[in-house]
Amino acid sequence: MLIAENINKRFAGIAALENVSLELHPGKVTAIIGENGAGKSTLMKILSGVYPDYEGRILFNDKEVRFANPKEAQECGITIIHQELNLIPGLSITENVFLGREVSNSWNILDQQAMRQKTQQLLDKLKLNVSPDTTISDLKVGQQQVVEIAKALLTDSEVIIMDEPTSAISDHEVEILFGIIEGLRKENKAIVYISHKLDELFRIADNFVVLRDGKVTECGEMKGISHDAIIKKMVGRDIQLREHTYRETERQVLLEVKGLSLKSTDGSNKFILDDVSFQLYKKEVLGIFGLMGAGRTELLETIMGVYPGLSNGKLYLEEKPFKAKLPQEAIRSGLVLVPEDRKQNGLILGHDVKNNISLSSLKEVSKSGILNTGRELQLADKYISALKIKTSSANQQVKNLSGGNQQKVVLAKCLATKPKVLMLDEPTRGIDVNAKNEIYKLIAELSATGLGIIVVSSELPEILAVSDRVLVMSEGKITAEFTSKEASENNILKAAIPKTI
Amino acid sequence: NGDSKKSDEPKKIAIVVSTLNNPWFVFLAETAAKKAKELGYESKIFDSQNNTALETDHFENAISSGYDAVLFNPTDATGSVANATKAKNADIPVFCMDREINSPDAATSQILSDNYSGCIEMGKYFVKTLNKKGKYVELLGIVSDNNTWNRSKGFHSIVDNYKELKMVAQQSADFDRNKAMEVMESLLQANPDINAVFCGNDAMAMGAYQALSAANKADKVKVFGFDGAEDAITSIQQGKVTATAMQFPKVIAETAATFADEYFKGKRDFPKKKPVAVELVTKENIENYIGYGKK
Amino acid sequence: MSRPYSLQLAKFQSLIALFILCLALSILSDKFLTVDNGWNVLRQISVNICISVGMTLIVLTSGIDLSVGSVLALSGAITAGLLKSGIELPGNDLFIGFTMLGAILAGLLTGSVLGCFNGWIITRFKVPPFVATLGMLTIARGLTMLWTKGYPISGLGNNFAFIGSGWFLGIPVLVWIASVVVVLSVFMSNKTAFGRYIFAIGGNENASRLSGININKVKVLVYTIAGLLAAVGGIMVTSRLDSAQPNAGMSYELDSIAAVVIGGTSLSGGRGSIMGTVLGAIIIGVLNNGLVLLDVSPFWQQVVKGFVILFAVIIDKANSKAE
Amino acid sequence: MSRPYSLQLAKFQSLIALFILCLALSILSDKFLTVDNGWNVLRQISVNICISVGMTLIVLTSGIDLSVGSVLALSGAITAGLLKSGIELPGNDLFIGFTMLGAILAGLLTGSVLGCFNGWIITRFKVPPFVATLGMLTIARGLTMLWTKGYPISGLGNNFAFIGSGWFLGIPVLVWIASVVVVLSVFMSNKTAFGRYIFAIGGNENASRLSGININKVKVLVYTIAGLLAAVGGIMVTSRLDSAQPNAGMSYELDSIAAVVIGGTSLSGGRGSIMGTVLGAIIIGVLNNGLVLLDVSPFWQQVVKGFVILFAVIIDKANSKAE
Ligand SMILES: Nc1ncnc2c1ncn2[C@@H]1O[C@H](COP(=O)(O)OP(=O)(O)OP(=O)(O)O)[C@@H](O)[C@H]1O
Ligand SMILES: Nc1ncnc2c1ncn2[C@@H]1O[C@H](COP(=O)(O)OP(=O)(O)OP(=O)(O)O)[C@@H](O)[C@H]1O
Ligand SMILES: [Mg+2]
Ligand SMILES: [Mg+2]
Repeated sequence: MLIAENINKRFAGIAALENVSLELHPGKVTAIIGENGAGKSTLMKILSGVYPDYEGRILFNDKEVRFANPKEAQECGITIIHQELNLIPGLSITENVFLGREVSNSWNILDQQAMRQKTQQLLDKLKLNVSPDTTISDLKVGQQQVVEIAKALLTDSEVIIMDEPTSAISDHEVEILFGIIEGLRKENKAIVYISHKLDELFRIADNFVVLRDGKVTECGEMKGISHDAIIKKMVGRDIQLREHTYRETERQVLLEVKGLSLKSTDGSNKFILDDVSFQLYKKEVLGIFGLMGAGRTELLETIMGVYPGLSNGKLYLEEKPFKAKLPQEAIRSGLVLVPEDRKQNGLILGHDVKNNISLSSLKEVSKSGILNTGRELQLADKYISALKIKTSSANQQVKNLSGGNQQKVVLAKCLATKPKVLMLDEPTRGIDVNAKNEIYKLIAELSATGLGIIVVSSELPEILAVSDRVLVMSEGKITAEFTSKEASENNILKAAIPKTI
Repeated sequence: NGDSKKSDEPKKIAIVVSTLNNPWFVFLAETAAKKAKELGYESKIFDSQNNTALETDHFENAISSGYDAVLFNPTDATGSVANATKAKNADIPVFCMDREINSPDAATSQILSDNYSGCIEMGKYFVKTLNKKGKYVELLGIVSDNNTWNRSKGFHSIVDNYKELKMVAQQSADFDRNKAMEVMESLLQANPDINAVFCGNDAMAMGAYQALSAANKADKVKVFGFDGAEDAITSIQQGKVTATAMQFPKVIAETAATFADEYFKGKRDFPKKKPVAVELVTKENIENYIGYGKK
Repeated sequence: MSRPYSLQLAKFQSLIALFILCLALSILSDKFLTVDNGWNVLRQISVNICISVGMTLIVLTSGIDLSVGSVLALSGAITAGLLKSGIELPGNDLFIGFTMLGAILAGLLTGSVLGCFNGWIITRFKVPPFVATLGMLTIARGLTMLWTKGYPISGLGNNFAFIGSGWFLGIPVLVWIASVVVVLSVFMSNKTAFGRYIFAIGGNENASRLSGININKVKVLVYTIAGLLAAVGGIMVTSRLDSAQPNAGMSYELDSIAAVVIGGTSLSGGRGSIMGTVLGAIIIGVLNNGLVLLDVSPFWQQVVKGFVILFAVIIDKANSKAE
Repeated sequence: MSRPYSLQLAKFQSLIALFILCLALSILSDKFLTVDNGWNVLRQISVNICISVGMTLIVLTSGIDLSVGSVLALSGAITAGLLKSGIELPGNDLFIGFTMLGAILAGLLTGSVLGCFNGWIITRFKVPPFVATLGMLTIARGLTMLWTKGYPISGLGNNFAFIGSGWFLGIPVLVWIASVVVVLSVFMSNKTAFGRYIFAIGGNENASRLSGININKVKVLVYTIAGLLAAVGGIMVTSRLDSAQPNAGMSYELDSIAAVVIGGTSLSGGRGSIMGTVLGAIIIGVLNNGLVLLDVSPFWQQVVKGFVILFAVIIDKANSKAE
């Protein structure tokens, strides 16, 4: 159906794609696999008309095509869900879904009713239970991703490209999406599916293409190939996936949370957090699992002092009461948060790696306010090598790094504050297996040095892989606690599903 | 019943002035207000900020809130006619101060300081002091202000008759002291050998003088201003500025207020135009003058 | 129903500020709450409303237009000049006279062309809107001076003056014009795809591009509309004064941006509404009118005005938090 | 070495625009490239440089300050007033005289307090900087009028005039002051934690907050510094004219924002440099000077100036693409 031949694409000197060829067939799901920065998104952007300047040719239904812009590709029948969320925060769901292809009557007046109905249908199909009039900025990241999917399903495209559609949604939504992909496959659509979650690929894909450093290293049928073989092709060598080993921690309380509650920011009397109490021990990795919207992000943010006016409850750090009114007070006391959305809350994308790493600990590298650039560089280099951050130099701008390395920069920034408690919110979102593995290793190493670590994740395997103890949250409450010995996918999920539906 | 109510309250006089961003007009407005108060009236100053549209707003507001007379310093000779007419139609007398409006009957009386003929006097004195020959530069006021051009035209109507008086540059400094200093600094680079500078107001004259004195040319270049502001009078005394043209804001404002008083008392036959002569102030007659008026 | 609720509410917050302001003024002055004064305020703000509507559209795309005041002046001057004396073609003795309609159209065309030029510079050369329109601010003012030679153009006839001072069906013509502009642009911004694109571009330009919106076309069009509306304002001012002033519209950009921001439109684009801007313009108009009615000295007026603007926005913010 | 390379280059692009401008001017006028004229230009831009440095810091945090001109006027007037006549305390006959140093410090304090007030309103009430400083623009101008009663305060004595017209080590005192301001603030922005925070906040405010930067404190400080620098400018202007003008500094905000933007600092914050702004101010200063040297008619001057500003930025953009 769609054939790409010998595609080359360069960005300011670096080759992002070299002689890449690819075939998509109707009724088949093709998985594109590769490390962060392998060139997956770049290839997809070429297919969907975002980058009109490339070498090579694309045949669509046996005709050569060259799209000048995304609109042409769309009109031709190629739809893409981009990796980055591409929604307009101030517009409603309906307005976003129909953006650029509004339905108007003969007077050029928008037919709001028709668009709203169609959107409602799509949302129903995707089981997203919100009004089509909801503003995007009022949605959680995961819900936004569902809207992106709805947007892609609006038109009857022959080729549908999904670039990491599941990076922000939980298993429940993934199931719904897979149901829909199943349906599309039956309608003989060609589907491209990109994900770092290999399990998903094994479930849904028919064919695969592996990219490494902009080149195709292998392609073929998904059937009959093993997990490890794929990883090897991606990375170019064997990697040792970390196995979880149960550790008995000495139960010395590091952080204690008592009766923490948080009022909703929208002024209503709803509670996002409701009487949350738990303890974190020294050297422990505490996993917190929950479905989308369970309140885990807010829990970590409240502890960090992001919502001083809305929260209630008591915190003790090493048995001393403590209350942070601002993140900087929390950081000074030894707490630090790696936020969920690194681009929004973690990094200053336009600044270089060094500036980002040292941002929270400039006091360390300055004397009476004046920076010691040498010491700052030392600090940055120390963490670049300790965390194996792949960057051309400490002066590289962070926005040019791959997702995994960006995540490591955030981690480096947090570690540079020499924290006692490290809180990680979805630390591996959008990160390839290899980088993920390295981050798991880091978590283990750090906890061994005496840190208490809280890991929030929506991925059950991840929680099971890293935690010594697991808390389960649902609707702002802690509903269960397991040691890693007791924990299993079954009992965790049971505790995570809200009772009130 | 409007009249019965008005009879026991003091009459109210609106003083609408083109701008308060220039001390000359501040003086005009404040003198008018002071005189009105002396005569037993309430008064309020409206600042049109050199904006004829804002002036229209002021007239509308003044009319609807029951003012009994307007002492008016218009922003524009023609643009302000509509405003004065509006007041006239509401039976409110308008007395123009300083600047004219081009209408025979919109204003009850106009007490005018004639910029054009003032500058003719200035031009004559200019020609005399320079002995009919030499190079000079001119600093214009705000180029969109018609007083800028009245002054410039009056001046040139005399000076341009002398072929050996050569204007080597004509630049605008927006009636502003700082801008005048900067422009003059630059002009001195291009024309180091000038003999005089004619400025559209005294603030610019002061700025020009400062640029000259910083360049050690104060004794070679004669500075001419216009207005009769305090700084300029002092400078003439000190021999820094050669001449300025005294307009008499105090006389103008007090006459206007007195006319309003007489109007309220029943007088109707006012002179349509009452010119207040502009007088040349030079080293010779400086002892008769203080800032904005006669001693 | 198409704007998000939060934006619908934003209007009511400015409404509270306006209400408090009106209440205070009507207690302080018995002249404030009269029919006559109401018409005064409406007539006085009608020009600012026209300009500010265009400014709102631009700000929604996360741009800004500093040139509105000069464009207003030039368009008004062109209309007045053509109306009064037509064009004499140099060289031969050809003379082209203009009817009122022709002169007005020429003025409107001037504004649109200048606006279009702004949009072209911004999209073609990626010049930040602030700089591009700052350049135009100076250029259009200079052209106005050249066209008028620094003198006002007056005496434009009763027909033309009707626009500025006439009444139609018991409502001033100026208010009619402003109302039509507001209704049309509210309609456009809420009910057409083009309006949707304006919000989208301001909200996330990159995402809009990926959605297939022709960003440059929309932007050029928006700046053209703003230029056109500035020209409408210019013709209104000129007719109201029966005279085109070379310095008309000076610092109108600040007034109109103030109306936009007080009306709740974010300067970073994507969020706001035309009705909010109208409210913002009314707040500023009422404030100017009220300060004049009260016996506040002109110097104190500025101080009070500054504080009231601050309070209006603070009240706005306080309410939006409570909601 | 701490700014990214692209920003370092950004400076050189403005340099090209400046170079072309100077080349053109020195061909057109043999008076342009002289030592005297060089000092003229430097003296003339020194005030704008002081203000624009403060503006750069604010713009880097993605704010804006419209009040610089009025703050400059008020600070200058306070210094002049105190120097000339001290303060008479009402009620009894107490009179406080001021030394020159005291008067200058009072002026600087005035500017800092007003700037701090800006920062407070912006951070405490989340008022957009545009509106907060628009309010201050009006308030400070009103206060200046009240303090001066609308009249200039002149005759401040030779000691004070030395600041504006004196020379020290062969360089005008004004230029010394501007240089010290530039050197200190370049140092501060590149070599101190505070400077780093300014860039960080403009780059990503959320991330900066979570990284433990006290956003509000940094912002208040930045606005205070900008106020202080506006006061420095005010004292420079006052001393240069030997007179505090009530309408000093009008529309300086546009000049200084223009310098900032021409200098390559992005209005959305996080990117830019003080040296770029200095270049921007020089471009504007050279342009003003050159147009007068060439005796371009005031009407055409505005048109030419507008086009040159556009070209300067377009050249800048074209070069930054080529790199
Ligand atoms: N706009 C750009 N300018 C310069 N380099 C770019 C640009 N976009 C991508 N690159 C580079 O091209 C390479 C391929 O990037 P791409 O986004 O396609 O990777 P990816 O395989 O999608 O990775 P991920 O799994 O992290 O999404 C990377 O080295 C990246 O740094
Ligand atoms: N800005 C907001 N306004 C109103 N409600 C909000 C807002 N942000 C979050 N919520 C609500 O707070 C609750 C908890 O959200 P939170 O982001 O903490 O969930 P989470 O468990 O971290 O989920 P995710 O996996 O998406 O990160 C949800 O019910 C959500 O709808
Ligand atoms: Mg990608
Ligand atoms: Mg979360």
